[in-house]
Amino acid sequence: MQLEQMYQEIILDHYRNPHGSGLKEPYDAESFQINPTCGDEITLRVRLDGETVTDVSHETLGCSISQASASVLTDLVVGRSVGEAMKVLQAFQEMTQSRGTVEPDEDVLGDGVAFAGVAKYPARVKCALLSWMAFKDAISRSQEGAA
Amino acid sequence: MQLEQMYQEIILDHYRNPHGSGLKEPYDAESFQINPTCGDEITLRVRLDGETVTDVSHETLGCSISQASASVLTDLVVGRSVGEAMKVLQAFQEMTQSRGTVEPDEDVLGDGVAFAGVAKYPARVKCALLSWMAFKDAISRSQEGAA
Amino acid sequence: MKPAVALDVAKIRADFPVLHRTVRGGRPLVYLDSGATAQRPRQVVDAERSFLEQHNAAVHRGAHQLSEEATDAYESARARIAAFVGALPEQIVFTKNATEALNLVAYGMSNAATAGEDAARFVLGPGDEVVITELEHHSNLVPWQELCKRTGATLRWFPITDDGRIDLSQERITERTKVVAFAHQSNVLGSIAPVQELVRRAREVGALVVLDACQSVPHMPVDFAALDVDFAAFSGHKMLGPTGIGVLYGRSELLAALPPFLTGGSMIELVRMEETTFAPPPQRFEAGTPMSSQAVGLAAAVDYLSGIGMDAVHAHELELTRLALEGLSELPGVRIIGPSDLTDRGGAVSFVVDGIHAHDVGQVLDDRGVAIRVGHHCAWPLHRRFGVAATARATFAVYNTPEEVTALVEGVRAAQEFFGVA
Amino acid sequence: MKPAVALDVAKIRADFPVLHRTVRGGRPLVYLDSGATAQRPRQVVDAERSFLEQHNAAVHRGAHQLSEEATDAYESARARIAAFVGALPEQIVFTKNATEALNLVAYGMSNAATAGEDAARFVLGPGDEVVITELEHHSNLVPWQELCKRTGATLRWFPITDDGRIDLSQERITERTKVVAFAHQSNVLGSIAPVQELVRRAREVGALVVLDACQSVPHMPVDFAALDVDFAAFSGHKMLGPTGIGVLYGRSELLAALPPFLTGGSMIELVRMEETTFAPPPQRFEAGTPMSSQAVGLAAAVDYLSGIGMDAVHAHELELTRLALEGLSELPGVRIIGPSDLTDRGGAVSFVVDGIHAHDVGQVLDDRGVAIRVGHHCAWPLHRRFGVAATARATFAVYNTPEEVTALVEGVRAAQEFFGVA
Ligand SMILES: Cc1ncc(COP(=O)(O)O)c(C=O)c1O
Ligand SMILES: Cc1ncc(COP(=O)(O)O)c(C=O)c1O
Repeated sequence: MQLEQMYQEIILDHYRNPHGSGLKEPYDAESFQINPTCGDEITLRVRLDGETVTDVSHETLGCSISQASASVLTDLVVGRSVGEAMKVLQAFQEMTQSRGTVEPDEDVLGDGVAFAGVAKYPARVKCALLSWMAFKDAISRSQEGAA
Repeated sequence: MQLEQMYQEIILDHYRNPHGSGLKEPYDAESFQINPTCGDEITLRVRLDGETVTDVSHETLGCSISQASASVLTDLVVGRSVGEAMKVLQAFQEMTQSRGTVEPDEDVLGDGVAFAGVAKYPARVKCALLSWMAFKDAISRSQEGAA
Repeated sequence: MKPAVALDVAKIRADFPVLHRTVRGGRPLVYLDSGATAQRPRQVVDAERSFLEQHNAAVHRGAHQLSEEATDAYESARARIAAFVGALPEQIVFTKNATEALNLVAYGMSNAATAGEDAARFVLGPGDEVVITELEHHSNLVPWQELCKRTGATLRWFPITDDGRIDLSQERITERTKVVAFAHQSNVLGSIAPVQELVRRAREVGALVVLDACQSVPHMPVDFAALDVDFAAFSGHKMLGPTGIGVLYGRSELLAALPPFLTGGSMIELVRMEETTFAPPPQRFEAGTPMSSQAVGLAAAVDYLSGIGMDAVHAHELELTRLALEGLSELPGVRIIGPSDLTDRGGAVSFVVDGIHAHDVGQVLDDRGVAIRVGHHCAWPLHRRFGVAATARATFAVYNTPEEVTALVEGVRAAQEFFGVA
Repeated sequence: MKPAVALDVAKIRADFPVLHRTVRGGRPLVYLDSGATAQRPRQVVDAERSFLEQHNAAVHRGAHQLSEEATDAYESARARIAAFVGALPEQIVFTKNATEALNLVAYGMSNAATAGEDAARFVLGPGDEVVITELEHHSNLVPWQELCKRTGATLRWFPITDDGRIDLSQERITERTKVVAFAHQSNVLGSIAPVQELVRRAREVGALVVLDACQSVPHMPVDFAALDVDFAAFSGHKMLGPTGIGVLYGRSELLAALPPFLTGGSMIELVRMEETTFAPPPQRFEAGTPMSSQAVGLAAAVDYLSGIGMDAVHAHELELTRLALEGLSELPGVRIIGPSDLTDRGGAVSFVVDGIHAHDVGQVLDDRGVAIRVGHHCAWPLHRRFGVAATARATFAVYNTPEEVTALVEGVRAAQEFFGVA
C-alpha cells in the first residue's frame, strides 16, 4: 500500500485537528480561492502587524490534503515576516510541483515536509497548494490596501 | 490505360464540337449552376413551346465531361416533351450515380450512354450532372413563371 | 433485471489492451470512469490505422483515387453512425466533440440575427427564454448562458428533485420559451429525462428541443427520429470511439435553415471577396478539413456496439448499476446522489461518504487500482443543489464485470477504514 | 539551391505505408497532394496507438493514475509543439483544425462586445476595418467576412500582383484597420508573404496581426515569437500529424484578454446557473473533451520533422519545386500561376494547361498514379483574379522524390497528347 506515502500521520493529524480553522475577526485581507477541477474552496484571512503575519484563519471546504495544508500553513507563517513566509511558500510550492525530484528542507518547511508524497500525485498538488495560493493572494491584497 | 473508359470518343467529339453552346435569345427560363468543389459554371437557357422543349443553349465553363454532357443534353431534350426530357434526365442521373451498377439503356440515353464510364469516378459525376441540374432548374423556373 | 443474453465480457475485454495493464505498483486496472471517456477496442484503432495506411487523403476535395476512397470512407462512416441513432446521413454533422455540437446550435441561433429571412425562426431577443435544467453538464449550460448574453434572452431552468429527477411540477416552459435543452441521461445522477413529456410541452409553445445525448447514445438504444427532438449531440470518445469527433443531429428542415457557425473551406457554395454563400447541410457545418480517420474510427465503434446489441449493452450496464447501488447502500455512511433504484436510470453511480472528501475516497480507490472520477463532474450547479462540493462517481461500460463492482465497494469500505470513519 | 544535407528519402518513405500502395490497376502511387493533407509516418500512428493502449483517460479531469498519465501526455505534447514554433506551452491552444483556430479569433472578437472592460481592445464596429489579401484560403477569408457582418466592420484586401505577390504598393492598412490577417505561404501560388513589412505596417496603426501558417509550419522553420505576430493558426494533418487537431498560437497578454469562444466543460473557473467565470488560457479556449490522442500524434509528427530538421525539409522541398517549375515551364502551353522562381517561395506549384481543363489534366495524371489537386483549392477569389476557374496543383512533402516530379511533368505532357493540344 502506497497510500501512506501521501497520507502521512502528520497530514492526517492536521486534517483531524486543523489549526487556524474558522474565520476570525479582525483581519487585514481575505482571499477566496477555488479549485475548478473539483470544486474545493477556501476563504483565508490574514492579519498583519507591520511586516509580521500575526494571524491566519480559514474556512476550507475540501479534501484532507487541502485542509491539512491550510493547517500547516497557519503554523508555518504565523509569527514570521511576510518575506520569510513567502520563502516558505516558494519552498513548499517547489517541493509539491517537483514530482518528487526536490528533497524538502525540514528546517524551512517543518511539518510541510509531510507533503513531499503528494508531489507524486499531480492531480493532488493543486489541493496542497490551494491555501498557499489564497495566502499569497491575501498578502498581495493587504499590500495593495496599504499602498 | 483506363482513361478511354471515361473519355470515350463520343464524349471527346461532343467536347470538341459542343451542341447548343453559346447563349441564345429568346428563351423562357435560365439557370446558373456551379460546382463548388472545382468552380465550374454553367448558364443554361430553355425555350419551350407549350409542353415541348424547342431549344436549349448554354455557356459552360468547365471540363470536358461537363461540356460534353451539356452538348449531349441539348441533343437529347430538344424536340421532346418536358415529361420525356425528365425521364431521360432521371435515367442519366441513375446511370452516373450508380458507380457502374446500372446498365444504361441506349434507346433512352442515346449518346448519353458514353457517360457510363464516368460513373466509376465519383468525383467527376458532378461534372456530368452539372448541365442536367441546370436544365431541371430552368424547367422548374419556367413552370413557376407559367403558374 | 438480468441481461436477456449475458455478454461474454471476457471475450470483450480481450479487445481492450489497456484493460490488461496494471497501475500503482502492479494492481490490475479496474476502470470505472467510462462516463468521462471510454476505452477503445482494437477494432476501432485498427480501422483508423488501415484507413491511414491505405486511403488517407483530403475528403471532398480531390479527384484522384485516394481522395475518392477517403471520401467514400468518410461518407460511409456518416451513414453507419446515422443509422445507429435513427437518422439520415444528411442529418449528421461531424464536430470535434459534443461541446462543439451544442455550441454550434447556440451560435447558429445568434448568427440568425444577421442571416436574413430563412433564419428568422432562430432569432432570439429580450423577452425570449431558453429553458434548461439544474442538472446539466457545463457543456449544455454555459453555451446557453452565453447565447442569452449575446442576444438578451433569459435563461431559466427546471429544478431537480431530491431523488435526482427533473422537477416537472415546477413549470418553466411558457409562451416565451424558444429553446428547451436537457440531458437525455445525467452524467452524475444516472437519471433518464422524461423526453416525451418535455418534447410535448416544448411543442405546445413552439420551442426547439435540444437533447444532450452524450450519456445515452453510448449506453442504450437511441432513435432521435422516434424521440422527436430537433437537435441532439453526442461524443465519439464516450462510446468506444476516438476523441476529436462528436456529432450533431438535426432535423432536416432545421439544419437547412440554420445559419453556419464555423466558416471556411468546404462549407461554401460560392465565394467572392464581397460575399459568400453556403453549401447545404451537413457540409455547411463542417468547415475546414474534417476528422476523417476519426469518423472511420467512430463508425467502427458503432459497428462494434451494434455487434453486441445496444439492448444487451444496456442490460449489462444496468446489472452492474444494480450491484453497485446495492453494495454501496449497504455501507453505513455512504449516500447515493441520484435515484436509488433502476427505474429510468443508466449506469452512473455518484455518492458521498460521510466524513471523507470525494478526493480522498478516489485516492484510496486509485491506490487499489480502481479508477473512478471525483469532483463536480462538470455539473457544479447540480452539486450545489445537493449541498456537496464533490462526489465520487463510478460509471460502467460493456467491458466492466461484477467483480469490478465488488472491488469498488470494497475500496470504499477500505477508505472508511483508512480514515477511521467506519 | 541544393539541399545542404541530402535527405535519405528512401529511408523516410519506408515510414509511410500508404506510399507503397498502387492505384488505378497497379500503378505506384505518386502522392503530390500533401498541401491538402499529408501522409502519416508509422511513428505518428504508433504514438497514438500506444497512448490508447496504455494511458487513455480523460485529461485534466481525473485523479486516478491513468488520468494523470493522459494529462501528462497531453501537456507534454503541447510543450513539444510549442517549442517547434517558438512559443510557450501556454500560448498554444488546441483546436480541431486551423479553420477553427481562425474562427476562434474572429468569434472571440465579436464576443468582446458583451465581455466587459478587459476585452475592450477586441471590440469592432462600424468604421473599423479588417484587412486581408485576395490570395487567402477560404478559411482565412469567410470568418472575417462573417465577423464584419456580425459587427458592422468593413472587410478590405490587398490585391495580388501578376507574379503572385501581395501588392504592397496598394496601401490598405490605415488608422481604421483593427486586424490584418494573411497567409504566411499561399496554398496555391507558393509565394511567401512579406511578414515583416506587414507586421510593421500593422504595428504602426495598432492593428492585430493574424497569421495563417497552415502552409509554412509544415514546410520550413517557423518561429512565431521572432515573426512578432499576434495570433497564428496551423493544422496537424498538413504536417504529418493526425486530422482532428489544429493549433492557435496567441501572444500571452492577448490570449489572457480574449473572451472565450466555445464554452462548456473544462474551460470554466466557477459555474453557477446565473453566471460563469472562465479559466485562464489555454484552457479557456479548449471546451469539452480535448483531442488527446491526436495531440500525442501531432507531437510525434513534430518530433519526426525535428529529427530530419526543418531546414533540410525546406531545402528538399524547394529542390523538388525547382525541378517542377523547370519541367513544367519547358512544356509549351503550360502556364505557372505564381512565382516562377524560388525567391520567397515554398513547394506549391499551380498551373494551367492551354486547351485542357484542370479536371482533365488531373484525370490523366490520376490514371498514371499521380495524385494532384485540381479546382480552386479553397481560394476561389484568387482564381478569379487570374481569370481561371481552376488550376492543377502539385504540392510536395519530405517523402517526395525527383522521380515523382518527372512523373508529374510526363503526365502533363501525356494529357496534352491525349487531348490533342500538343
Ligand atoms: C493556407 C491555408 N489556410 C487554411 C487552411 C485550412 O486548414 P484546415 O482545413 O486544416 O482547417 C488550409 C488548408 O486547407 C490552407 O492551405
Ligand atoms: C451529459 C454530458 N454532456 C456533455 C458532455 C460533453 O462532452 P464532450 O466533453 O465530449 O464535448 C459530457 C461529457 O463530458 C456529458 O457527460
